[in-house]
Amino acid sequence: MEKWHPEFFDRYETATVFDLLIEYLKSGRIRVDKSVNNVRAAYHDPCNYGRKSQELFGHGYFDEPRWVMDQCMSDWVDLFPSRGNQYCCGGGGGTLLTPFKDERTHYGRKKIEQIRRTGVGTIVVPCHSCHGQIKAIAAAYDMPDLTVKYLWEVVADALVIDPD
Amino acid sequence: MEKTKSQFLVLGAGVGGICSAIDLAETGYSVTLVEKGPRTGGIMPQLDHQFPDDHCGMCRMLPMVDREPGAQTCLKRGLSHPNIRILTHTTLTDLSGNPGDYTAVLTSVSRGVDALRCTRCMACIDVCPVSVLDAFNDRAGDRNAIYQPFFGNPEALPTIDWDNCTRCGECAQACPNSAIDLERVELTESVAPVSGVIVAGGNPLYDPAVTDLYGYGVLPNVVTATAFERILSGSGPFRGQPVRPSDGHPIRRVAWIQCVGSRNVMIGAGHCSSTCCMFAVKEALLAKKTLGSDTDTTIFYMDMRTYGRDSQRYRDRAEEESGVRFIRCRIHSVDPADDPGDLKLTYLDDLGQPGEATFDMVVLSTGAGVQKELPPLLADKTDQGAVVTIGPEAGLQDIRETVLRAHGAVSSLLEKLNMDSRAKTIPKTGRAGDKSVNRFMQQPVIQVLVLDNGVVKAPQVEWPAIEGRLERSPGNIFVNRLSIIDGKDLSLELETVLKETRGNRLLVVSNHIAGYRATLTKRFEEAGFSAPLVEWVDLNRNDVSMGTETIQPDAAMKPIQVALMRLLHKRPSRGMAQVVENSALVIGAGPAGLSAAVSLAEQGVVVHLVEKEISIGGNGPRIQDEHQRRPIDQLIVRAKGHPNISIHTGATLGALSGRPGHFEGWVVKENMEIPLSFGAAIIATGGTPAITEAYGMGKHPPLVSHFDFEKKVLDPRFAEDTLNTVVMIQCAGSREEPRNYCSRTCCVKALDNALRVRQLFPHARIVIFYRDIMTYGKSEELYAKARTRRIRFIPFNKSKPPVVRTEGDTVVVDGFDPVMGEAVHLKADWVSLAVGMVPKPIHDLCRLLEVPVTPDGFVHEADAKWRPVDTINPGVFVCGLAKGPLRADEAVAEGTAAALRALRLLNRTELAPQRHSAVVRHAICSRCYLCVDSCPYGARFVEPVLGQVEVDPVACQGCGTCASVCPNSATVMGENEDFTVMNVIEAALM
Amino acid sequence: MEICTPDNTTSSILQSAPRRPVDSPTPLCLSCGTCSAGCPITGQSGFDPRKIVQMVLAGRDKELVKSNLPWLCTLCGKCEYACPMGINIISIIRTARGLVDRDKVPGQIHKGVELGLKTGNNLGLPQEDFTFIIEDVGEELSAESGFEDFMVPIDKKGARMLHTLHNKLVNTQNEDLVHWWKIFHVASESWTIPSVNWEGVNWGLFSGDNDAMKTFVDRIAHHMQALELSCLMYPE
Amino acid sequence: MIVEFENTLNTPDAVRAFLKRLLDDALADAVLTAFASPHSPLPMPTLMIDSQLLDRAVPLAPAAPLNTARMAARVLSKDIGKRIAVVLRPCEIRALIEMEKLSQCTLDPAILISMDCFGRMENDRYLELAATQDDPESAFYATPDLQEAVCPSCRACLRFIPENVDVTLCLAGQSDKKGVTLVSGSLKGEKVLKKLGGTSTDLPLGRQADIDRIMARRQTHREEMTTGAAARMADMAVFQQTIANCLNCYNCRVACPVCYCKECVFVTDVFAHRPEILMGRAMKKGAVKIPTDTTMFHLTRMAHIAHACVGCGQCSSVCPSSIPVADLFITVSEKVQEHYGYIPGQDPQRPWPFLVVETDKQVE
Amino acid sequence: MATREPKIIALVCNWCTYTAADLAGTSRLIYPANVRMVRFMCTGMIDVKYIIKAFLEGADGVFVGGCHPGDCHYINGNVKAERRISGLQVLLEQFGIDPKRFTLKWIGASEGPEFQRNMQEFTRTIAELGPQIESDMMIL
Repeated sequence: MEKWHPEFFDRYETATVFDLLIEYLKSGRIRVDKSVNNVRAAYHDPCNYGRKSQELFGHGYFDEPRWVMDQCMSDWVDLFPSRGNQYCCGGGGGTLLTPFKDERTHYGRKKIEQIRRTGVGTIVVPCHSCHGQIKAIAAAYDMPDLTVKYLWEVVADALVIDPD
Repeated sequence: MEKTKSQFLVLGAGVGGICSAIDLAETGYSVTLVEKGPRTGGIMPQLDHQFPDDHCGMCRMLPMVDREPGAQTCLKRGLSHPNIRILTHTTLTDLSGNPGDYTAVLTSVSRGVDALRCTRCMACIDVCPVSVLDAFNDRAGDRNAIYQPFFGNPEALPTIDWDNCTRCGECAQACPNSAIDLERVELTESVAPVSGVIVAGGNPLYDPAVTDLYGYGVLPNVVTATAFERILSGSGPFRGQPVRPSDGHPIRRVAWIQCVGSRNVMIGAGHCSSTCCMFAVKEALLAKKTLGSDTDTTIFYMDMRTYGRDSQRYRDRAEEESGVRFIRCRIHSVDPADDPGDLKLTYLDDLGQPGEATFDMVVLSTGAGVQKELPPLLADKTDQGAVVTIGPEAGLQDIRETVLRAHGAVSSLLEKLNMDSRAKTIPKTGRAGDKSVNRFMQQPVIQVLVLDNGVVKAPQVEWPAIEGRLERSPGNIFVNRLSIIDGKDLSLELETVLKETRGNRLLVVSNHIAGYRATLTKRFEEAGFSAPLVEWVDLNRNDVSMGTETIQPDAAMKPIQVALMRLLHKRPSRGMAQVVENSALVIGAGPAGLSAAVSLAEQGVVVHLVEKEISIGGNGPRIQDEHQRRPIDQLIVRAKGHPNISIHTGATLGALSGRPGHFEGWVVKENMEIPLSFGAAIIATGGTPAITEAYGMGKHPPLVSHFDFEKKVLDPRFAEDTLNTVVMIQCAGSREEPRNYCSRTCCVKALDNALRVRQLFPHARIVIFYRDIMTYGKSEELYAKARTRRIRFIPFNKSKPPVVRTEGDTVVVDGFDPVMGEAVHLKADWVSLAVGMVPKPIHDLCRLLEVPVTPDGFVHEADAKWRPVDTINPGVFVCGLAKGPLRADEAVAEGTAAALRALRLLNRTELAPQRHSAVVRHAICSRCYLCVDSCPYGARFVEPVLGQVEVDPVACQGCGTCASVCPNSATVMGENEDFTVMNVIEAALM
Repeated sequence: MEICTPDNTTSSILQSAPRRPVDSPTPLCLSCGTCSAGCPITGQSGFDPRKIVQMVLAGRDKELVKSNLPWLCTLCGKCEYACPMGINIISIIRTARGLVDRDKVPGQIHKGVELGLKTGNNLGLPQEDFTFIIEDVGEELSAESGFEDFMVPIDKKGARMLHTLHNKLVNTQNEDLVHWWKIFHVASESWTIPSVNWEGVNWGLFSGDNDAMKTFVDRIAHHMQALELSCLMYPE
Repeated sequence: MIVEFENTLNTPDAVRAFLKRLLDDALADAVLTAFASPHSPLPMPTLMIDSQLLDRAVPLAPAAPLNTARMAARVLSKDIGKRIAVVLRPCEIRALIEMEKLSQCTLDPAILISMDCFGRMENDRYLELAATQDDPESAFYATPDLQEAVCPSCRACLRFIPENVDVTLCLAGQSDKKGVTLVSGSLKGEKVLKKLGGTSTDLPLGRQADIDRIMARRQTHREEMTTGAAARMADMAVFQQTIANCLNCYNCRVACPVCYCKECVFVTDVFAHRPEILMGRAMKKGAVKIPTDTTMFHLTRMAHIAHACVGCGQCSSVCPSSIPVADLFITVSEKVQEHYGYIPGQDPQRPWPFLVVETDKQVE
Repeated sequence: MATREPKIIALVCNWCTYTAADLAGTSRLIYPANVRMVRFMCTGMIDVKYIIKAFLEGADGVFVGGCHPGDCHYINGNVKAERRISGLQVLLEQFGIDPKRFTLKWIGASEGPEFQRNMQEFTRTIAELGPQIESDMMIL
C-alpha cells in the first residue's frame, strides 16, 4: 500500500483489527463481560501482525491483542516463546494453499507442543490462516478438544448487550 | 618534580587495574587504586577456575618475594600492598594539570558502616528485608541491600547498596554498636601530584536480557556463563552442591550457546569476544568434574576459537578424553521441553542434518557488551601520553592478554614520562628498618598489647585471667592493657607504651581488631616495630570465637600461645644483599626483542641485544603489509641509534653463570668471545614458518605455503597470468599432533591473500577450506569482509580433511561442503597451505638460562595466565614467538610487557635476601642434594668446589619443599624453622 | 552495486530481493546455521534456509526456483528474527517464488490469484451468490436478541469503514462472519462490505506475484474512493 | 660369566687369592675388605693396597662391628681415578646403592664384590669363636650350628644373596668347601673374571637347594621377629615401654648405614630446647624427662629412612640398653617399603620414593 | 580422661585451605571448636616431624589441608606432601595410630563449605575413634 498508493494514507484513515477493538473498548462503545469467557486460553501471535509487522513497519502488534485479551478473558496465558520469537502456526505464507500438507503438519508440531505445555483448551488467534492451520494440526495431533477462536470472536462472545 | 614521590592513579581494580598497580608499586612508585564498585578484583573473585590448569591462580600475580603470611594471600579477598592505596566506592571527578604533575579529585561514597565500630557480626545483613539479585552471582542468587562485598575476608566491612536500600532502618536497629549510618555521604579529596593515570575500566559483558531469543530472565535454567560458574562454585548460591535453579533437580545435561552478543551485526557487535570459546570448554570440563563425568556437556559453536598456544590441546582433551560434545551450529533460540524445567535446542549437525536435544541447563556464552566511552575528562588527556588505557580498543580480553596489556600500559607510561627508573622508593614490605634490625638482634622480650575493645558483640574476655597467665609464662613478657572504642583513647596511651616498652617484639591481643589493623601497623612501624616483629591475635575471628559471646581464658590462650611461640622465634633475614646490575641481555632482535630492548633502553637500562642472524628485525622486514611493518621498521631505527643499546649480530650466547640481578656470560661472535654482565635476560628468539609435508606439500609446484603465496600475489607479474581457481587449506600440519596448536596468524593471512586475489581477479574462484576461522577480536571484521567478496568458505573436521590430488598436470582438491550437502572438486591453479609457525630451536639456550621448554619447543612461561612473560627463573623473561604463536603487533606489545617485568628487577639497586627464603647450614649439610632436586624453582645449585648447596635468594620463593625433604634441618626456612613450627604445634595443642 | 556470488555467477534473486529495513550489510552469511536451527521445517523434504541463502549467494537461482523449497516456507520470518547478519531470507524466498513459471506454482495459490484478478475474490464466487450468503447470515444474526435491527450494510456509500472478507468465511465458515458484525452493531459503527472485489486476502504476497498484489491493492483504493469511505479496516 | 676359582684351596683362602689377584694383576688399585689386625681378631674394614697384607684379610669372617657400607662410602665419596674393589655383605651393598642415590658416594670406580651371606655374629660371640678356633672363617662356614648363632636380624634376613654387584662369591651349595665360584653380575665384573683367565662353568650344583633351605629357616625366624616386634609397638603406650631405657645416645643412628646425615637433627639446635621451652613443657605436664624427645627420635628416624632400611641389624647390635631397634625397624620398614613399592638396593636408578611426583599432577 | 573433647590440629596451606577456612568463617559456616589451625606457606613444607610432634603432643587427629593438585602456589609442593604423608600414615599405623586420624585433603580457596564439611566429618571420625592414648610422659 505504501509502495503503490503513497497518497492513500493522507486521504484515509486506516485501522487494524486491534486498533478497532481497542478503540471500541476504550471509548466505551462496546462493553465486555470477561466472566463469560471463563475457560483458560492462550494467545498466539500471527507472524504477520507480530514479527513481520515489527520488521516491516517498526511496530509489532504484541501488546494490543494482549490488552484486548485482558479485557475479555478471565484467565489466559502466553505461549512460550511468544511475541517476536513466536512460532508460526505453520500455515502462513500461503502454504495452506499448497499441496505440501505433510510438511505443514510437521511444521505445526511446534505449535502443538507449545499449546500442550500451557495445558489450555482454547487458543485465541487474530488470523484466518492461523485459525485454519491450528484447527488442522489439532486434528492431526490428536487434540480434537482444542478450541480455536478468533480474537474478535472472544470479544463478540463477551459483548454486553444492553436490553434496549 | 620530586621523583621519589611519584605517584600514579590506577582507575579500575579489575585484573588489569590490580596488575598495573602491582607493577607500578613493585617498580617503586606509590599507587592509588580507584574502584567505583564495592570491591577489587573485577570478575575474578567470581571465577574459581581458569584455563588451562582449571584453577584460579590469581595469587600468582602477587610479587613472588617479600611475603608475610596473611598479609598477601588470596587476591579474591582483596589486595594489600604497602605502596598501594585502595579506594573503593570512588570515582575520579576531576583531573587537572600537566603530564607528570596532575591534580586528581576523587569522590568517594560512604559505605554506610563505620569500619571501627563494626564487629563484622553481620546482624545487619540478617535483618535486611531487601532482596536483590546478586550481581556477584550474576543473578543466579540473591543478596541483601546491606552485604559483604569481599569474598571470604573476615575483616571486610559490610556495605550498603545505596541503590537498593529502602532506608527502612532495620539494620541500624539491629547493629549493637550503632555502626550504621543510613545517610549516603560523598567525600571528596584531591590527590597531587599525580604523575600519570592508567585507565583499566574493564569491559562490560553483553546482557542477554535484551533479547527474547534465549528466554534469559524467563526460563530460570538459562543462565550466563558467569552465573553457571557461580552455580558450580563452593562460594556460590548452592555452596558447591549445584542443582538446577528452577526445581532443584540434579544437573545432568548442559548446553553452551556460543557467540551470545558477539559476531552479530544486528546488535552492532561485529566483533568476536575472543574469550568465550575457551571459557565454555573450561566450564564444560568443570561441569564434568563437579557434576560427574557422565554429565552431558555440549557446546554449540560457530568457530571454536582455540587460538592460544595451549588451547587446542585443551579442547581436544575435552572432546576426546572427557567427552565434551562440540556441534558447529549457532543456536536460534531456547525452547522449553515437555518436562517442566527442561530445555530444548534444535540445531544442524556437522553433516547439515537437523537435530534436537534436551538439556537441564543452557549456558549463554555472553561476550563483550558495549564499551563505555572514556569520560572527556580523561579522553582529552590521552594524547599527552600520561593517561594510558589498558586496551579497550581490543575488546574483551582473557586474563593473559589483560595482564600483558597491563604490563605494557605501565611500561609505556613510564617510558613516556621518561622516569629515571632508579630514582624511586623501593618497596619495603617486611623489610626491616634500622630500629627493627636492632630489635631483631636482641633476645626476645615480648610486649603484649591487650586492646580491650568496648564495642558490643565483640567477644567478652576475662582479661585479668589472660594477663595473669601471660605474665606467668616463661620468658620476658610484659603486658599492657588499653581500652579502645572508635579509635578514641588509643593514640596517647599507645604512644607511651610503645615509647617506654622494654619489649622488642609486639603481640597484639584484642577482642575486636578489624578496622584498626592498618592504622596500628603504621604506628608500630613508626615506633620501629616492622610487620615481622608483630603478631596479632584477634579473638573475634570466627575460628577462635566460634561465634560464642564469651571466650574462656583457656580458649583464648590457644591462639595467644601460638603467636607467642612465633614471636619468640622471629629472626632477622640472613645473607648478604646482592647488587643488581642495571643492564639487560635481550636475545633475538625481532619485533618482540627490539621492542623490549628499546623500552628498557628508554628507561635507562643498558641493553645488550644479541641476534643470531646478520641483520636485525627478525621476521619484521618480511612483513608485506606496510601498515603492519612500519612500527617494526621504526623500532629497528630506534634500536640502532640508541645510546643504551649495543647490538651484536651474528652472535649467540655462549655461556652463563650468576643469578638474577647479576649474570655473567659471553657472547660468541665469529669465534670471538665477548664477555658481558647483566641483571636480567629476555628471550625473544622468535620463530619461523613450519615445514610440512601435509597434502603433498613440496611435490606439486602449485602447492605452496601461504607465506610463499603471499609473495607471489604481491609480485606485480602475478596479475598478468590468468587465474581461475585458488584453493586455500587452513591448519596444514597444525592443530593436530604433533604440532597441535593454532599458529594464530594464518587465518588472517589467508583472508588477506584471498582479498588481494579478489582485487586482482574479480572473477576468480576462491575457496578456503577451514576448520575454525580464528579471527578473534576485531579481525572478525576482515572475515566478514571476505565473506562478502565471493570467497567460498568450506568447513572441515580434523578427521575429514580435503584431499589434494593430481589429474595430469593439474592439481585437484576434493572436499565436502556440509552446508550445501555436496561434494566439491576444484581444479586449482594454486593451492595455498596455511603451514603455521614453529619456534626457533632454543633448547640449548634454555638449558643455559635454566628455563623449561614446552613439548612444542616454546619457552615455558612461569604461569600461562598470570605471569605470561615471566619464566620460573626470576631473572629471565620471555616474549614473542619464542613463547607461542602471535602476530607482529602482539609481539611488539609482549616485548614492552617483558621489559616492564625485567624493570621490576632491574629497578632495584640491590636485592636483599628474603626473610622467608631458605638458608643452608653448610656445617651439617650432608650434600645429598635431595633439596636441589626437589626445588620447584631451580633456586638451588651446587657450588662446584666444595659441593656445597647454595640458594639463590631471589629465585627462592620460600615454599619450604627443600626443608621438608632435608632430614636434619640443614636447610631451614626463614622463620618457619623446625623448632619454631614444632613449638607452635605444641602451643596449639596446649 | 553488482552483487557477485562465490561461484562466479550473479544471482538475480539476490539483486532484486528487497533488503531488510534494518541496517544490514551486503549479504554477509557466515553459514552459522541460526536460521536453519530455528526453522521448524528444516530437514523436511530437504528444506534448509541456510542452504537456500547459500544457493542464492552461489548464483544457483535456477536450481532453487525449480525446487519445491520456496513453497515449503511459511514466510514466518523466524529465521530472520535471529539472523545475526540480517540476511533478507524472506525476501529471497518470495523473490524465488515470483520467478517460478506461473503454471508451475503449486496448489491453489496462483489459481486463487487469477480468480481474484478476474472475479474480485479468490474463490471466483459470483456476486449474487456472495450477497445471498452475506444477507442470509445477516438475517440469522438478526434473530438473536439485541441484534433485531441488524442488517448487513453492502456498498453503503459514505460509511466510515470498509470491511473486506476472507474468502474462507464466505465459503465454508459462515458462522465466523458474525463476530465482527456483532461488534460493529453494538459499537454502532458505520461500515460497509463491497459487493464486488470484497476479497480481503492478497495471495499475490504468497505467490511472489507483485503485479497481482498491486491490482488487489488498487481495488481497495478504488472502493474507498467510490464508496466515499473514510477508514480502511485492514483485513484480518 | 661363572668361573670356578682355586678349587684346591679351602674357600676363605680361595677368596683371599682372588682378592690378591685383583691387586697383582692390576685389576684393581685397592681392595676394601675386612681385616683382622695383629691387635684383635675382630675384623675392621680396611683399605688395602699391598697384596701381601691380604693374607690377614678375613672377607668371610662372620663379624661386622661396623656396617662397612658407610666406610666404603668414604673411600668412594668421589672418583679419583682409582679402581677400588670393595667386599661387602649383601645388606651393605644395598646400603651403598642407597648412599649413591643420596650423592654420598660414586660407584663408578668401585668393583662391588659380595657373597652369599650366612650372617654375622655379635662382636662378643665372634671373639669367643676366634678365641677357640684358629680359622674362625672356615669353622663358621663349615658348621651349620654356628650359622644359627648369628645376630637376630641376620637370622631373619631374606636377602642374603647379593644383588647389583659386579662379582658374587658363591658360597651356598659348595659341598666340598673348596675353592670359590665367581659369578659376574655386570660387564665390569665379566671383564674382571675374563682377565682372571678362569674357564666358564656352571653354578654349584647344590646351590639353589641350599638357598631354599636357608630361606625357609629364615622366613620362620622373620615371622617370629616381626610378630614379636609388632607386639612391642602395638600402641603408643607399649612402644613407650619398649623404648623406656633409651638413653638418647643415638648409637643406633650412628651405626645405621642409611642414616646418612652428617649430624643428626636430634643433636642440632632444633632439639636443643631453650630453658623457657623446657619450663613450659614441665608446666604443662607437671614434669619433663631430660633428655627429651626420645619417642620423637625413634619415630622420626623411622619416618626418615624406613623406606631405605636394609635390615643389617647394626642398630640393635650397638644399643647399650638392648632395645631391639632393628626388630622394630625391620617390621615397620617392611610395611613402608611395601606401601611405596620400593625395595632399597634393588634398583640403582630408582629415586627415593617420596621425591617422585606423578607428572600428571603437575602444572602443565 | 576418656571423655575429653578430641584434640584436632589442622595444618593448612596459606593460599588455599586457610583461605577456605576464612571463607567458611565469613560465611558463618561453623565448624567444631576443637580444631586448632596452624598455617604454613605450603603443604610442601610440612615436615614429617611436625605430624609426629602433633601426635606426641596429644593430638587425636591431624588434618593436613592444601591446594588441589595443579593449583599449588609453588607448582607442586602439595603433591610432594601427599607422597610423603602417605608413607607416614603407614608408619604410624604400626604404632596403633589409626590412619583415619591423619588425613590429607585438598580444599581450594573458594571451598568454604568444603572446609566446613571436612572439619565436621573429620571431627566426627575422630570422636568415633575416641581419644588417642595419651601419656603425660609422652615426651619421654
